[in-house]
Amino acid sequence: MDLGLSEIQKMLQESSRDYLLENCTMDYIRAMESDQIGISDEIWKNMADMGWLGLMIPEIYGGSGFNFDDMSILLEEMGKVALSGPFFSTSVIGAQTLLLSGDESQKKEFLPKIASGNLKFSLAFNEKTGSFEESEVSTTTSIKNDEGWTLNGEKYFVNDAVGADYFIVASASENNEGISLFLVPSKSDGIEIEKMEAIGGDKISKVNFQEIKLLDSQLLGKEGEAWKTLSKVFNYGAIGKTSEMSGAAQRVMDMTLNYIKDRKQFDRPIGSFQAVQHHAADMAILTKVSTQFSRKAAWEISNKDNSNINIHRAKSYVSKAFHDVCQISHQLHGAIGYTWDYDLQVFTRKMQHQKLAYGDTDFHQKKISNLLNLK
Amino acid sequence: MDLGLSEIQKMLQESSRDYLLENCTMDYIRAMESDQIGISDEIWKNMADMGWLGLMIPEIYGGSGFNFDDMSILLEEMGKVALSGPFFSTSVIGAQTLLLSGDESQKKEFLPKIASGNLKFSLAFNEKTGSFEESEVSTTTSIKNDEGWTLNGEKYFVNDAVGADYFIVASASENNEGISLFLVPSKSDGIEIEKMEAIGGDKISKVNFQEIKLLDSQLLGKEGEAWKTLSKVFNYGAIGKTSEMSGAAQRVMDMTLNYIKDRKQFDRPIGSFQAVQHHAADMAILTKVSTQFSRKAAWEISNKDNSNINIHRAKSYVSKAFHDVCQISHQLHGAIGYTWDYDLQVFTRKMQHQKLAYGDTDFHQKKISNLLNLK
Amino acid sequence: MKYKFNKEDELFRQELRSWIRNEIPGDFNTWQGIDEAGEDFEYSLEIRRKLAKKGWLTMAWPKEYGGQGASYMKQVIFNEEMSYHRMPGRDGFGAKMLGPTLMVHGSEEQQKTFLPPIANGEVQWCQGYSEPDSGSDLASLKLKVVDKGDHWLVNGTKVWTSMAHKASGIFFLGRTDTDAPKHKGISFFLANIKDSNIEVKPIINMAGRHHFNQVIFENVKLPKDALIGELNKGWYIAATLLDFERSGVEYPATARRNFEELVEFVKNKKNSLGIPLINDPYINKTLVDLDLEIEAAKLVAYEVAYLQSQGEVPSIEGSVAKILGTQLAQKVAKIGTDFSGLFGQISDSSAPFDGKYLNPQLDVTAYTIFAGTTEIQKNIIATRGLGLPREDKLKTRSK
Amino acid sequence: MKYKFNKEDELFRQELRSWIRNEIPGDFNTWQGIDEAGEDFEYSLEIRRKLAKKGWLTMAWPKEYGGQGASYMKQVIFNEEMSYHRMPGRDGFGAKMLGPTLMVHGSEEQQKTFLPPIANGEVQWCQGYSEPDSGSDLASLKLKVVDKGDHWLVNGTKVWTSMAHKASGIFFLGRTDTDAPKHKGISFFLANIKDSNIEVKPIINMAGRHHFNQVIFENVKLPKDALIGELNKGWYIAATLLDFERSGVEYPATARRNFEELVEFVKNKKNSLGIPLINDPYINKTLVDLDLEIEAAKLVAYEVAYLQSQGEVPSIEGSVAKILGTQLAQKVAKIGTDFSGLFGQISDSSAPFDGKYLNPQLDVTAYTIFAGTTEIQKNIIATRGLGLPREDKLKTRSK
Repeated sequence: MDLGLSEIQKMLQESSRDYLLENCTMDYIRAMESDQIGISDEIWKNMADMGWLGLMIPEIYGGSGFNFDDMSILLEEMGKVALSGPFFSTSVIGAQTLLLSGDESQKKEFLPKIASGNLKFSLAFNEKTGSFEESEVSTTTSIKNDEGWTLNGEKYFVNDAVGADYFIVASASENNEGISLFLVPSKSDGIEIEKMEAIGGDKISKVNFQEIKLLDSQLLGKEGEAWKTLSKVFNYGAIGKTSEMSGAAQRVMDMTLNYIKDRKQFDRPIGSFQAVQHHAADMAILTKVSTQFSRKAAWEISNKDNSNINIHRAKSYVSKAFHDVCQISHQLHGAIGYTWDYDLQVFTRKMQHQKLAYGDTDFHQKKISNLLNLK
Repeated sequence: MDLGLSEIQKMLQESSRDYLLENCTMDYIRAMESDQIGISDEIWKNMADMGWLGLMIPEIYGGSGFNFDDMSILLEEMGKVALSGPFFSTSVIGAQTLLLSGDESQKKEFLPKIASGNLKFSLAFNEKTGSFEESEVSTTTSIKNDEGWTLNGEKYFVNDAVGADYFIVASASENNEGISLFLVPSKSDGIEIEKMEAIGGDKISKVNFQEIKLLDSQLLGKEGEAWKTLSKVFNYGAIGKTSEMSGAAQRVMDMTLNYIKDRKQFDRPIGSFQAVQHHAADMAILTKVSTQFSRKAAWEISNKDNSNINIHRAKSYVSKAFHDVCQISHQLHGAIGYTWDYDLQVFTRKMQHQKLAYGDTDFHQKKISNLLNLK
Repeated sequence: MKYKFNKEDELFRQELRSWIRNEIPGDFNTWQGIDEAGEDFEYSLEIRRKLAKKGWLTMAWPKEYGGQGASYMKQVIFNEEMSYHRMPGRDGFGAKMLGPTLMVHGSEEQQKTFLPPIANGEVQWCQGYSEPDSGSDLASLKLKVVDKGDHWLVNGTKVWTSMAHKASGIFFLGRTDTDAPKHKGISFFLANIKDSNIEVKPIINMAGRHHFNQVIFENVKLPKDALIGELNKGWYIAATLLDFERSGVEYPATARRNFEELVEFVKNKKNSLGIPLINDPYINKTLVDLDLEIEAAKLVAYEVAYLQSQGEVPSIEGSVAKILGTQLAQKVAKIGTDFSGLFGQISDSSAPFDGKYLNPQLDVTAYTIFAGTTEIQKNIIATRGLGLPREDKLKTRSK
Repeated sequence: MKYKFNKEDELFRQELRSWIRNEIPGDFNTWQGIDEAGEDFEYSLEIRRKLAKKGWLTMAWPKEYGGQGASYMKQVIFNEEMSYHRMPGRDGFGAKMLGPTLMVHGSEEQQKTFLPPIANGEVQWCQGYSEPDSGSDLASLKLKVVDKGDHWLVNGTKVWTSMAHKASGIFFLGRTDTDAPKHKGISFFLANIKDSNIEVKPIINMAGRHHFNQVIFENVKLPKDALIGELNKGWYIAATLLDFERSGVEYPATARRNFEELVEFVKNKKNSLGIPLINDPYINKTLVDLDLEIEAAKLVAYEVAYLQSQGEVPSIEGSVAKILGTQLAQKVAKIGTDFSGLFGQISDSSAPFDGKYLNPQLDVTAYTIFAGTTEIQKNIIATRGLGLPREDKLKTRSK
């Protein structure tokens, strides 16, 4: 049992913290909320240079060869500065999807370009219902023909579509048993992207695929067998968001502690009032447990198996806990925390995406119920 | 809209408060916990003399002719002194069952004797599952024969069986459609009473009815139609317990306020600590709302209809609220409240019966869901 | 005991309800209300003038001031129906706060000047109480008002002033004696907010909306009759506004309408397996819990009004109603968002309810903060209501 | 980062588990544990002696005192398995508290006298800290110990002394300097509780059980070497017991066992319509929530032990573990009772689980009170852990 960070994790934590605090200031984060892509070219290039974009990509494909528990440390730091944008779509979701289901030539072609910052990916899975079950993919179809395939369908909740070079599109297979994944260049004719207004400034779109012609080489994995891959990718996604939230909770707590030590009412710091202290203690408990849940899940997904109960425990607990942390923080900040100019609310808005992405508390609780065989 | 008490209710409240505080002291209540019947002859006689036993019985049957909302005021006061025992079984449940389903001769025979304190009743409805649905009555049967009926079955959770002169027994009708009620003298051969250990000293028994011979005149209401009566009686029972709990919550709160004003730690009354004050405020909120819920339901069952959503709202809310009030009170009392010699715990133990009797929070929430047509 | 409105009140409810349903532009079932602090302000003033014509705007005012001396229970009905129907036009600052204050503390001249425009629904007032360093501890306010002989000179900053950007006048508390104990050096004033030395700076909230403002007074000169009531009695003037029903019935009434809408939604909306959400037992239980909280808040709101109608000053009930009502509003907003699934982050019209629970979820964050935080309300319940010792009044202290 | 015990620890867990399952009288699946403070005390001592023989009772003691210097993580495993299996025999007062105290503060003579019987599992100690007027404010304790030259004279009353009715010795805090600041006039003593001037009066709790006692000292004479460590340093001696793992892992381990039992129950028990309770979605969700709370408490308990293993003093983690663990115990008891339906008031064997969740529901009421209430723990988290200002250290105060 070693709940501490490895030397290499500590280095990653410190260097990423330094970089992010200096470069991803709240001004930058706010500016990116109205940016189409959500990241500046310079920072994207830096992320490539620092090895972050290919953090989990094996060295033979030009990556840094780290594990997901290392990634979780980086994501905690990103959560602390409220960084969103295409990093997650490309270097967590995209890279893992390719690693899990790409053939050797696909991996050789795409993974080095992810690591070097030359390609961005976006997964188009959800449809109008917005669930993370296989049944979600029902109206998007890929029909086999002589030259390859024809793809049709409308996708919702596509993260980081604008700026992506490739979509990874989940479609119902011809025979309707199982779903398939295709690599679709974003420049293809017949693709239309429409923005969905996300409260946290996250880049979320509706993407319409009309009569897209695909070659066999664009099929990722075997026909009809994509769910095996996707269910694993969603687990990475869930834990990734959990790591972001546990980092963000830490930041929100620090912000709150500073505020209540500083703010005076009735001639004393409000942090000296017992009711305020007990709220702060509740925040500390939620934050402490969140970190442990998220790190344990990250470790297990890296070192044990992709599909285990602790992933669902982590996402369900932390989604709720971080929501509660934000609520308590607002209550302790009073009116100021609720103004646009104050940084706290940026975290609160982005939390709404983080807690929903890759399954909310309710979704993961139902998984727990199944895994505990509560039936 | 008049949320105050009527003059007559105020008189009933004051006189019953005076009587109960003087006669049903905590010493008496504790003594009654180990008494078989749970009430002294003297107090039973006084209750008759004061008109309480026949409070809801019309004057033509020798009662006081009050309404159920008046009864609820008396029950609040009984709740305040943690009085349990056969009053509820006889004068709420027994009297209402007879009023709702007895024929004229049965009413004439039994109701005056309830009012005068000469007869005690006990309803034997539950079986081993312990639900308050019609389906609960499944193993107790009444078979028609030439001379009348033969009753067989084992009843659980029979309140105040010992000391009762009559059981009102719910049995599955011969043809198994619907259930029937019978008046069974407790002296009949074939009745066996076995005590169930109730945590609050409430008198709860298993009662076995073996080959009990009954005459047609012992049938209460029509064969197979008892559920209509019982579902109404259970509503009275639910609100009655709600009234007791809302009175008891008031008492527990007062007890707690006295304690935290008096008890000093760190050289100050613990009631001056903000965390303690906020717990006390939470208690006050729960108690305030409980009183409103229970009185409104009592008024509506008296003045509108027997079966309406506010009955279920009241029982589900107050069962949970009073539980919470007891928990908060224990937390504020510290160790002392948890000792046998301290009065608080008497209320906590009896609460466990009150919140379960005639349906717990879950049961009544499901009724609310149905009545709101949430399906 | 009678848990039922009397016939006359019920008739009033029916009349009001028909009038509202007639006034609502378009279909009641799809009517979502308007943003009175935003572009729809003029429309809300229009309704306000209609309410004035019906006599409802100031129905609680005494007859000698042109009101109807309406009972507290009738006011409850008015607020309940208006809230339930998402109807704009009420006038919290003018008709409910400033008007009654002037009746008690204003000079005849002040009454003549300021009451009729309020009664006619012609003006918008706003309230300058909080300051950047004076929130929960309002009595520490610093905005300085100096007697310059023939005028008052005002310097300082008010904050969280809602409607200031729409208002023509502001009533505010200023410090007129810096040496007196803090509650005893405060006076109550009126000012024309369009004064060139008053700057109204918008505060945008986390939902991106403009409800609040900073109001900066820089060498503002006010005539001597801008003072209401006695000098240095402002704290008590502001604190004793009890002429109107303030039960907080708006919260449960609004919540009940939202509840009905949420139920409709989950009956019609299906999950990915084609099963209506209402059959999801967690959702079902969430709604039942919500129903109970709505009723709880309503019962206490009625009790507040009932106590007022009996000439009693509600002790803990007002604070209880505020706590329950504001928590309820937050809960409704959260449930609406939760029920929206992945759309719970989308604020455009592709989301259920046009995303309308999402921004409120951000808006209502402030409910448990403004007008006395939940914590302050609990302090009040504990000390004023339950008689527990006030911490700052303790004599002996530990080492 | 490694969220897994090492091989050696896992082997120890296997060995311990087999031993326990072998020791349990009858079937593990139906074994409900015993009341160590009651009639089964002798049986628990028997197990304790066996644990001593296996070397496990004092495995955390340093080797020079006959222990194994076992790691904190190994101790976690020990406590986890013992709790999960409802196994009696551990010795909180002797092996875990007094022993390590004597090793640091006792004289050689005291160590020689008192350590071996503890190590051999032969004695029961109890702890005299709380007094009737000194609960959360323990440092205000008043039991008076006067130096009479050749002996100490003790007068006063201790309360909530668990196991005093079974113990042979008591270690306690007494006031030896009434003039010093309250923390600085306290000393640490041992006494033979069978002393004829010590009266042990049972305190029966609301579940009708006898765990606690009042211990009344009336002119008790103690030899001079009853003092442990320096005079007037007792507060610090009592406060610095950190030699043993105190992660609170017992709570989640016990809860996990109960969880499994509850799941079995609701799978088999049917409602009146013949449907197993597990299919009731409220019950299902209750269990999932409980699972999360158990894991949360376990994660923090592991973290406490891990920090100790790194030579760090856990800051907030100890308090967090205590808060989560005790709330968990209360929740489990309540759920067990709730699942029992109408039997949730019946304590005889006709009730599910033989009514065993019902009395614990009363017993565990005290968990969030004893050894630092939840409120005190939150104060500690806020002030020591998060650095918020202590109220009693504030310099400026409002008027």
